[in-house]
Amino acid sequence: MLTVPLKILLLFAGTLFLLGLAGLLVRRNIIFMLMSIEIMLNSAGLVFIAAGRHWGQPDGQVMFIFILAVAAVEVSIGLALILQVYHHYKTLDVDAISKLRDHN
Amino acid sequence: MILIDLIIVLLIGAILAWITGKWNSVLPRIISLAALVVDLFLIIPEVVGAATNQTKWLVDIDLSWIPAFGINLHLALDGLSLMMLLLTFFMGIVSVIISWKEINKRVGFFHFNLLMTLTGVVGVFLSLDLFLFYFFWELMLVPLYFMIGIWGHKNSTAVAYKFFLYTQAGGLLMLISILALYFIHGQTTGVYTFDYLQLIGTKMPASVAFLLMLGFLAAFLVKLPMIPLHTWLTEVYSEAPTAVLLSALLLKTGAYGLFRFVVPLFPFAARSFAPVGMVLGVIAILYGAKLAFAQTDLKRLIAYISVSHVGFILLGIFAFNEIAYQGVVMQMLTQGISTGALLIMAEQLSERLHTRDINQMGGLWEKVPIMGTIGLIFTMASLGLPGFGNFIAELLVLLGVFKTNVTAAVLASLGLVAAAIYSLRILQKVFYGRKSKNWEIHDLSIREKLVAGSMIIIIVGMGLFPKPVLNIAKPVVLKSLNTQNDSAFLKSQESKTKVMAENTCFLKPLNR
Amino acid sequence: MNIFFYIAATVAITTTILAISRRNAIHALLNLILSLLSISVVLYLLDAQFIAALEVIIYAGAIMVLFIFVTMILNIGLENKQEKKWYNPRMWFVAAFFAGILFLDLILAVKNAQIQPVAAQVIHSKQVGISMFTTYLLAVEIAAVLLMAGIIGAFHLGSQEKKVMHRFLEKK
Amino acid sequence: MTTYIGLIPAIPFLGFLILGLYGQKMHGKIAGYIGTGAVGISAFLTFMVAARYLNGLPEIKSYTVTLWQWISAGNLNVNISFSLDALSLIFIFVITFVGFLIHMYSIEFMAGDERFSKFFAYMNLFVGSMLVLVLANNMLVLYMGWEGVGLCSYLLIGFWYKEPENGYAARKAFIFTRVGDTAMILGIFLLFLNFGTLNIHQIMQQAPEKWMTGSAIATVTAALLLGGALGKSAQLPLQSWLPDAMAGPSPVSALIHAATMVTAGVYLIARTHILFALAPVVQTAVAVIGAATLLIAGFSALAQHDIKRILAYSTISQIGYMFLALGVGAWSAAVFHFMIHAFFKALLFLGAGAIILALDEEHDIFKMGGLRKKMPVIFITYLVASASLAALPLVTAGFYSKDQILWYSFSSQSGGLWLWIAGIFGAFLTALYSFRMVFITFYGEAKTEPSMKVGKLILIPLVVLAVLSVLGGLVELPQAWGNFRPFSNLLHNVLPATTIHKKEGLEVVFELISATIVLIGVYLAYLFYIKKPWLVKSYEHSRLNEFFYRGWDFDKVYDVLLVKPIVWLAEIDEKDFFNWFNTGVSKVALFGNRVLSLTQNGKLRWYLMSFAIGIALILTYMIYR
Repeated sequence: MLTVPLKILLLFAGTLFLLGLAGLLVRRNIIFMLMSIEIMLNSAGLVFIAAGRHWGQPDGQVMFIFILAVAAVEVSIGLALILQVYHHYKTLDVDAISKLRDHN
Repeated sequence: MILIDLIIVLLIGAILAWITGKWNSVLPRIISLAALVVDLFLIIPEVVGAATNQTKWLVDIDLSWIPAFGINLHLALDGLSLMMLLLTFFMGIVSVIISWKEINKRVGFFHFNLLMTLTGVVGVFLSLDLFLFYFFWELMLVPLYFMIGIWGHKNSTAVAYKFFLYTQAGGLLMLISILALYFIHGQTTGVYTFDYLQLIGTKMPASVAFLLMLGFLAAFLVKLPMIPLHTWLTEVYSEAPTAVLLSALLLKTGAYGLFRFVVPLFPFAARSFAPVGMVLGVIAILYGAKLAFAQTDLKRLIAYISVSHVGFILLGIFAFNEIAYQGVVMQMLTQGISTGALLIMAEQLSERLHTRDINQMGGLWEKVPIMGTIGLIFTMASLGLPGFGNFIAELLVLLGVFKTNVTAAVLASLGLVAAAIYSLRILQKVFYGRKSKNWEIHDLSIREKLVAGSMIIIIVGMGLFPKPVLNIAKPVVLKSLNTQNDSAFLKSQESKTKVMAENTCFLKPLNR
Repeated sequence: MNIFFYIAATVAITTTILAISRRNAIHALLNLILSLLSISVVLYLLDAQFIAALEVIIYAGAIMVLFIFVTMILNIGLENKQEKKWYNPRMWFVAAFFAGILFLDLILAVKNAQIQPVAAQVIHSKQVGISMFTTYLLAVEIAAVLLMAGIIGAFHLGSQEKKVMHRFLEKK
Repeated sequence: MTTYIGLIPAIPFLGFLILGLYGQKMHGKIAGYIGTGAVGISAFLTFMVAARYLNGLPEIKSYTVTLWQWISAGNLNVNISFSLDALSLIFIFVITFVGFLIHMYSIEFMAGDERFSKFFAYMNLFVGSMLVLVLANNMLVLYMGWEGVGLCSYLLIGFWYKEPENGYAARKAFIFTRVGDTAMILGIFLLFLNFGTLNIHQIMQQAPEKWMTGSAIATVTAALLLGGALGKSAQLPLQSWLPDAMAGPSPVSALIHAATMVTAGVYLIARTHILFALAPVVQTAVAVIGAATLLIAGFSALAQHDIKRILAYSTISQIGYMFLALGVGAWSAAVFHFMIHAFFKALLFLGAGAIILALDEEHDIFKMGGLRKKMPVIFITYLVASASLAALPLVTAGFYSKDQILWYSFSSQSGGLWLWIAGIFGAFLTALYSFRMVFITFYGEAKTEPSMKVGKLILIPLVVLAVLSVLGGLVELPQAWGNFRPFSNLLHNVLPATTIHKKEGLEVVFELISATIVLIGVYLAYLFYIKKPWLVKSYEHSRLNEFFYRGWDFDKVYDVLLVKPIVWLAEIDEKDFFNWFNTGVSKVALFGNRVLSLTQNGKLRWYLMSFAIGIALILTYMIYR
């Protein structure tokens, strides 16, 4: 039986999340950014599990499954987009794809 | 029904002008001229009545329109609105005539807008229902916006925006005040109505009355325009086409509103505002004069002259006595004509010379003596020379103000000196001196002479025989002063605290 | 038991750091897979065996394989010059700064949080399944629709036979 | 009778209308004849009215005619109405009669000018307005005439508008007088507020009852009216416009800036003399201003080169005498001097105009010289007028009028030795400068040849005025010479007699003193400007003389004190600083737009960064709250 306090678990998940965030901020390659997002999603799921276990409720695990579904969809769409972007711009540099800019 | 006819004639004329403008460019001009002339003749019989009837409204129509909200089609004519209508139709005819050859682009639509603006103006001068009043008040704006924007000079789109934003902002503040007044009246008496006559004497705490009055003032002072809200006027004058002397008419709606609505509806608030109003008036007179002196653009110069003259209206309205009010009425009429005439002259000059810069003019008297004479006459009128209507107006205003506030009157009379300085500068720079260039320009055509001549006759006539005007205005003036006395009576009857207690309950939603 | 957790946690954090800092995409992905696997160990230790299995199968299995496929399709697996150019160490300071602030916030928040010591309970997957198909039925349906949308979207975007660009990506 | 009174100003107005509307189409000198004729009819009517008026005396002292009700607002009721009494009779006589002569002169003087008909239109308008001014029985109607003459003065000074300087001179004149007029209208307001009427007669009746002598309100009102008078009559400190006003044609200078309009101030003070009597401080100020002005202008006249500017300063100086007389309560003496001055000064201007015309626009007296033989008639008339101006004893009208003033300035109740000394010194200066002008212009060697001979229409008015300049004084002899004083007897119907508190026998002594001083002045002029010009060579070029030449630098003072600041004010804020508000609002909005759209740069990581920043901020805030 694991007796690690919930606080440690939360810190662990938070650390992972922040690492994902840092990766998102640092990398310019879209694939790496997508990976960082996966890390963040995963850490969020971890918190759900820990909390669910703490309270003895199944909802945490249910939520993890939903997160899993969302992550799967996100990755599949994201990667498809990356393919298209790469074909179109011949680059994966996210800063080069700045069509969202306001033209003034 | 004559009052409704007046509006309908203009509306039909407007629509006809637009339709016929599609295949003929002369018909719209004739149609709008005819509509205005018909209106003028419709209204003339009332003048006789105005001279004899001294108490009631000359014509009063009160039809139900949207009874659920207490909105009526309430139009009424008294001496003041009668004179304003005469001025409106006269200036309307003048602007049709002077734009006869000058406007060649989309003639039909131009005359549609012109007549629609006039419809709004006429409605404003006639309506006694605040909702209806607001409706017409806004109706004036849109066609004028098009007129400035489409037929103006190179910068006119921006100017049209500016004009619209200024007046619209003021109008919306007024709408808030109208609605607040409506609800306050409804909650105190249980009668929800927009009717002016019923709303007069609505009981409310002084602070609320003051706030509501500020809302009305915002609309009217922007229209007047009062410093510091005057900057739209200078640009409209300099960029818009000649027919914009319609906007000179619009200034009168501001003054009319002050006279008709602010003073009777909020007698005490207006009195407590009087010192500020007077200071603003004096500032307008002197600051307008100073800027007029500094301008090199002829039309901007005239705009500032008009700002300076409007100061007299403001000053007179807050003097609260009969002489000053007579002066205000007089000033509304004469200023409309003299400023209008100067604007026409400026437009004719700039059309001939292709410049409005007075530093480039000079020595024009030799080339256009008739225009010079007319310019001379109207600059003299605008500097308040006795014998012209403006003198009577300024004299009465100053005298009335002198009774209540000597300092303001003395400072305002400095405006007379200033008027001499800036007016003579026009003559000096434009007509006197050496020719700066060998201008190839022609003097006034018969059409233009006709317009100028009729304006001279009117302004001199009002200077020498102002009595009919003063007589017609007298009952109105006394009425608006009496309203104050009545409510003074009311105020003394009811203890102030009681009114306060009654009113605080419905104020809560407002305070939130 | 706790020791396993600390080992797994250390491995997870280390490999995650490596995953986000590698220039080579394949190395990074392999590190990420390691990270996910160690997280699944943690999950297992948390008595969520079913979830741990899902983590391994879907995350470390399916999703990461998808990543590797794409990386290989685009042929950016090997370390390239571009990545070096993009890889701006200065950004690390900025990111570390904000992440640090957030981490401090996190520590403080966790420290100040008052968690009632409830005896940890084991939740069986049966309970999870019941909960999913009773309480969260609607959410499951929505998730299904989302997956469907993902499939169609991926199909649509990923189909390269047509020369037609998606209208959002077309050059003006 | 009353019909005629209305017609007197109406006919010149009619002339103005006809000339103004149809003048352009008239050929030759028709416009001139119409204009002259209109004033002539007025003059004729004036004689008729005068005869009737004198006949009606002493029973009826004034006639009133009301034409129509002008303004009625509140308790302000103003009628366009005229009233005729002795004072206005004398004024309308001078205006119409001298005006008629000047019109006649102008037909020839202005011949060939392209705006011939305009000239006569303006002149007629002027005559009409001036008549309204002096006939008005109401302060507002008076003000209307007052401004009307100001307008005509403006138009006629700037008549030759092609030279910008003329326009500026006209503008200066208008603005200077307008400053005074504004003070005056405030005075009129005060009168109305205190008496509830603007009828002059009623005000004058009520004033002594309502106001104490020397009370503040009386002082303020009188001072404000005095302001108007100072501006119109070119007295200190508003005098500097008159020399520049000489830019107008000579007949204009003769009619407006010598004979009539500039004496409107004298008329106003005489008309409201009761108010001034109620305000002794102001009345003393009138005397002091008059004395100071006559000296200042006398020195300046002595320094001028331009013949018309000499006359202009001389006019200022002579009106100073009139003010001196008014200030010491010698009302009729002031009016007497006004009449005589109108004769000889109009003559001087007309003569100067004729010389200038003959010499092709030559204004500098030092370039004239020796004209005595070439223009004998002009010389004689000019000499007569100058003698009258210098008040040459016994033979000239100026002697009688000026000596009366000098005597009263010493002997009347509010007079004094200092005022007399100023006056007598002024008389000396007058003699000196007027004969300096005569000697330099008509004696010595000829420097410019006359290019033309002047015609009859110019000469007749000169001769008539010369006769009047000599004989005009006989209507009023000094008191010591027997009691032949029809002029003051006439005026005493309106104006009170001057009270004298000195021995009457002294008058002869004072006359002898002043006669001697005038003769010394003439002799000195002869000595300095014909015999021994080198005596004054160094003075002529001295700094002091230059200072006098510039009119005591009043223009410079006004320039620095008023014109420069106003122009500066106008220039710094030409664009209207309230526009800053507008442009400010739009600029702030545009700036905000630009800054915010900088953040939307399309860089995904930048957006993410801002998320992170936001989250960090919010969390930190929530934790440390």
